Amino acid sequence: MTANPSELAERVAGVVGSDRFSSDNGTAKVRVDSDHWLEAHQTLGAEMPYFSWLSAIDWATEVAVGDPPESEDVESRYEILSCLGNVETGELVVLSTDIAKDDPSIASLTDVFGGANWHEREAAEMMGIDFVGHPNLTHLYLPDAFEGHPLRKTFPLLSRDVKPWPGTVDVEPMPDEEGPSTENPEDAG
Amino acid sequence: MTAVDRHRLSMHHSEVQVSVELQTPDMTLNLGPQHPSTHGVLRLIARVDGEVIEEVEPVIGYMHRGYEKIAEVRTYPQITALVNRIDWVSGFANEIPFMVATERLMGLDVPERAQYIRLILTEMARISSHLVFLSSFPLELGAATPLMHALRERERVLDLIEGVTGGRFHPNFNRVGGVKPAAGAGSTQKKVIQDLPIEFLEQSRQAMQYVRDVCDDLKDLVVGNEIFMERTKGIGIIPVDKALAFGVSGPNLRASGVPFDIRKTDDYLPYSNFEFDVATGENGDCFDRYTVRLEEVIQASRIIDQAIDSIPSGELQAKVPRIFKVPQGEIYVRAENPKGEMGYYIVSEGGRGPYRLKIRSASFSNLSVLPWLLQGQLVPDVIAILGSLDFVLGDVDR
Amino acid sequence: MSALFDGFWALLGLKVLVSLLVILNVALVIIFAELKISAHMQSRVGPYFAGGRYGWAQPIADGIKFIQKEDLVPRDADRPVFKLAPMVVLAGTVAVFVIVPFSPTLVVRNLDLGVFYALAAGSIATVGVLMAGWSSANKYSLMGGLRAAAQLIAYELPLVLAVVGVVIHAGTLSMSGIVEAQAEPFFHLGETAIHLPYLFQGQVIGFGIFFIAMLAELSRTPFDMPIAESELVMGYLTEYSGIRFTMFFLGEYAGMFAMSAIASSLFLGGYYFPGLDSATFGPIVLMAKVGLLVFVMIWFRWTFPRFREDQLQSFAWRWMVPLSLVNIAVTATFKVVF
Amino acid sequence: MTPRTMPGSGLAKGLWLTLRTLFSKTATIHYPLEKEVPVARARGVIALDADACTVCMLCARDCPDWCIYIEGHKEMQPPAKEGGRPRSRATLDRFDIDYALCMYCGICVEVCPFDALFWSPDYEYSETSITSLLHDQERLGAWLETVPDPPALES
Repeated sequence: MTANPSELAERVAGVVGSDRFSSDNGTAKVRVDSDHWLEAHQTLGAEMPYFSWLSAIDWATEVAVGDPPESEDVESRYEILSCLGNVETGELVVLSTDIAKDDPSIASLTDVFGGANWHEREAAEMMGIDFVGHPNLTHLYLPDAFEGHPLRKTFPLLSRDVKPWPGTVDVEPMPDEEGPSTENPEDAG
Repeated sequence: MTAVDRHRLSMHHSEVQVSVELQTPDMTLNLGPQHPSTHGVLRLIARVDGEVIEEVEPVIGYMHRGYEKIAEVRTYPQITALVNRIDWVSGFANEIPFMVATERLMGLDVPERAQYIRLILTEMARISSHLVFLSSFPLELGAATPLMHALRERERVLDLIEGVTGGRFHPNFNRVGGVKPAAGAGSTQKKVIQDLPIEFLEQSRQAMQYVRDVCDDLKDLVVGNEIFMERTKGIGIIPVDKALAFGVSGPNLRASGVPFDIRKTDDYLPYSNFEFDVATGENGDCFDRYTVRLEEVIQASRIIDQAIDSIPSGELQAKVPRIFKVPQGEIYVRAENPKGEMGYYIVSEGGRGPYRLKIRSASFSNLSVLPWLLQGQLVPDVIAILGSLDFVLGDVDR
Repeated sequence: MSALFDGFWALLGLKVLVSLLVILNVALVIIFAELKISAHMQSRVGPYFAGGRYGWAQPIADGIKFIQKEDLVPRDADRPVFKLAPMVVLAGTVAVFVIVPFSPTLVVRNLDLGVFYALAAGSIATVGVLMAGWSSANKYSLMGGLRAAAQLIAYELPLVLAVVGVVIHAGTLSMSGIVEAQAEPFFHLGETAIHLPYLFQGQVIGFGIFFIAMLAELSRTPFDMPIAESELVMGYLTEYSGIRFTMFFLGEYAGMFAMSAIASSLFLGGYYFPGLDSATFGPIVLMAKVGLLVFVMIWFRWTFPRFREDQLQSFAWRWMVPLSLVNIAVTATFKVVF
Repeated sequence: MTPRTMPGSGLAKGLWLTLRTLFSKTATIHYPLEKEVPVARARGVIALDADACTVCMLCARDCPDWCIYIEGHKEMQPPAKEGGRPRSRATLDRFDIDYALCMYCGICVEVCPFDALFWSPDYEYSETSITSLLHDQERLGAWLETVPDPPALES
């Protein structure tokens, strides 16, 4: 059985030299500085050699698609996440760091984990993050000529623009009672 | 050291001289995206010297459907219908980690019967996925008959899955809080609670026997076959450290000798109630990757037999409103899918749909080891190695 | 007209026409057998509707379909060679039948060097395969063609060496002579004369080697690397379509027929079966033996995976060639001693 | 490790298996001649009970693919009781499902609050033209008779 996530988070935070950690919902998450991103992985790699995944989140207050974050004080940034594990103990920890939107670059992990290669290429094309030191930061999924970074919150989802939402073609509300909403739940949240 | 150098070092002195004299320009061989052995639309750009691969660059993305983006404009129930299309060979298993993650974010307790049904169907999905592998891998090596034998029995398993969920490949049977509830609020008898259909348990027991029988057949037809051994033993060895660094998981990792099974380490479904062995290999070659999966099918049928015996009765659904919002929070839940570790990192900002959904699919990481693994291999071995990794392009591209 | 019919050329024409018809029809039957047997080995039924019952007309329907297809020639292909290749394959295969004795009298030409001729003519088909692979201007075709060539070189040798044992036994290179030699009683058990084909006269190893080499020559599983659809798409056939593909296809199955007929004649007694009149039942007996060998070939194909090219080579040079040499030595010793 | 066996025994086992299968019963179902009966829950095609539909649009709105097209209008109906107020009732003008887009998830059937949509296991409606896959109200209604009765359950 997996170790207690809060203890795990605390221990890993000690290993990588960070004091910001959480274990909400059973997911051990340790925040590190972006300057120490590579170093943290090198240190932790000895204990947790299993590289599960790497990805990014675009934190934005204004979004072109989907719901904006509920909390209003969200700081506009990219959050890079990586997930390391130990296959003997079954432990799993998510490392995370923030990078600024005007300079989205961070050290590449390809030298530490070979598997980071594709994950970073994916994050680079989807979020527009520059992984410094990556040997081949080209498009992984998208055609070479594709412009833009689809997973950024500013990137509109075209399929939702070209076809009207069927809910808008609606009957009038019944008299004396509230008719079905004509409001798109995806717009309103 | 390039692949050529490595290859040359492994040769005898006289051979080196011959190869130097016969130095020929390298040829670029394009395997795919339309090629019989790429399981869909994988493309390998290989630089070959004769039939020896010097360098290979996999090109993926021909099946990129942008699920992570689409998920941002979908509600949780709608995403359920999407995720079982990621790895379509084991559609049901894809739903589980997503459901568990959502339920944990909402703090729901799933009734035990629903968990058992989930577990039984997940293992059935594993059997059906592994049977596809067990049958199609010999096909890559030129033996067509195991395919039909295994698919014949897989059909029984799919029929059972369809009998419960209504879908052979895309069950869409899990709901947040349990399994498919009474549909709608109406009173018509035609929409009833989707519990297991009658005789399902008995039929499952029979099907498991057939599955074990076909595994015996496959042992005779494939595993024991000297030509098959010749083609797979010592081919495409993934050492443990490489496997871990590339995030190789599931049977591919276990074939390298690591007894890592998320069913044993995590508690996303009540696997701890059942007795089963984690199959491991010794050498991490194609042969081990085959036998590990063969053993996993047998173990899965064991789990199903035990679950059938001990399935509790009771509710199928926790109380969940029809339209619900998921509380703010972040969670990563992974599950042992037939292909390996499948996980979802859900970032919820309190909406009806996730703010960000990261899909960690097994095939993507398993495939990322290819450029390293294929260096210096022969073209026929490339096909064998590709096949032995058991990937689904939908699971790679998402 | 009558002068024409009396003439040598007319007779030759008639012989060619009849042989072609027989050979191609047998090839169709083998194709159908393969469809059906492979299906039932996989719990399928195979062709079912064509022709009304059991799908017997499936190969004919396939043939008609292929003929209707466009005959595509790749732009960069070496056109004359590309177009010639299927004909070379088919011609090379058909040419083998010249020396196959169907009965003591029913043989196109009883050559004194029949065995030699058969082996020589049989390898023409591989030249056609190499031509196809080279001229297609396709990398997969080229690799398939090269594999076929390598395979030919590796397996022609054990094939020939395996026959030497039989030749030593029979003391002749004529096919009819070899069959007649097997019709002679091997030994007498009291009153009854025991007839044994060479297979049971100590040529088990020879037959084994011949059969394996034959599979390799015909590119049948487990030696179907030149086509290897999971690796090389369709090998040297990748760029072929329509009637030219059909010719390759027919050539493959006619080749099975031809090689099985030779193997039957050399090792299984050919048209001779104890107690049956060779003149009347000869063709039937031979076809039964051919049928048996063809069935085994189909059986192998639908049971085994394929080897890798280098494994095939090492198998040929490390096992087949030495074994066949040993076989010759042993046979020769016995021949001298007894 | 498997114990060392006689060389060729693996090949022989395989040959024996295929030979055995050659003479055993086939698993094929001759489709157009005999049909496999789909399970009662099979999600084959969606049937519409137009009378039950109240044009509430829930299905169209929850559909992940937006493949349901509904149009309706309001009709004034005579009052149910003498002297009562005339009632307004939503009437269905158009209910189309585009099966070329549908991904058979069943969300529409589930969300329908008035039991107007049902799954039928029928599957034989392939078309040669993609536009013919748009089933209109009448065609969807015709599927209704293929909807099976609820099957017995394991409890």
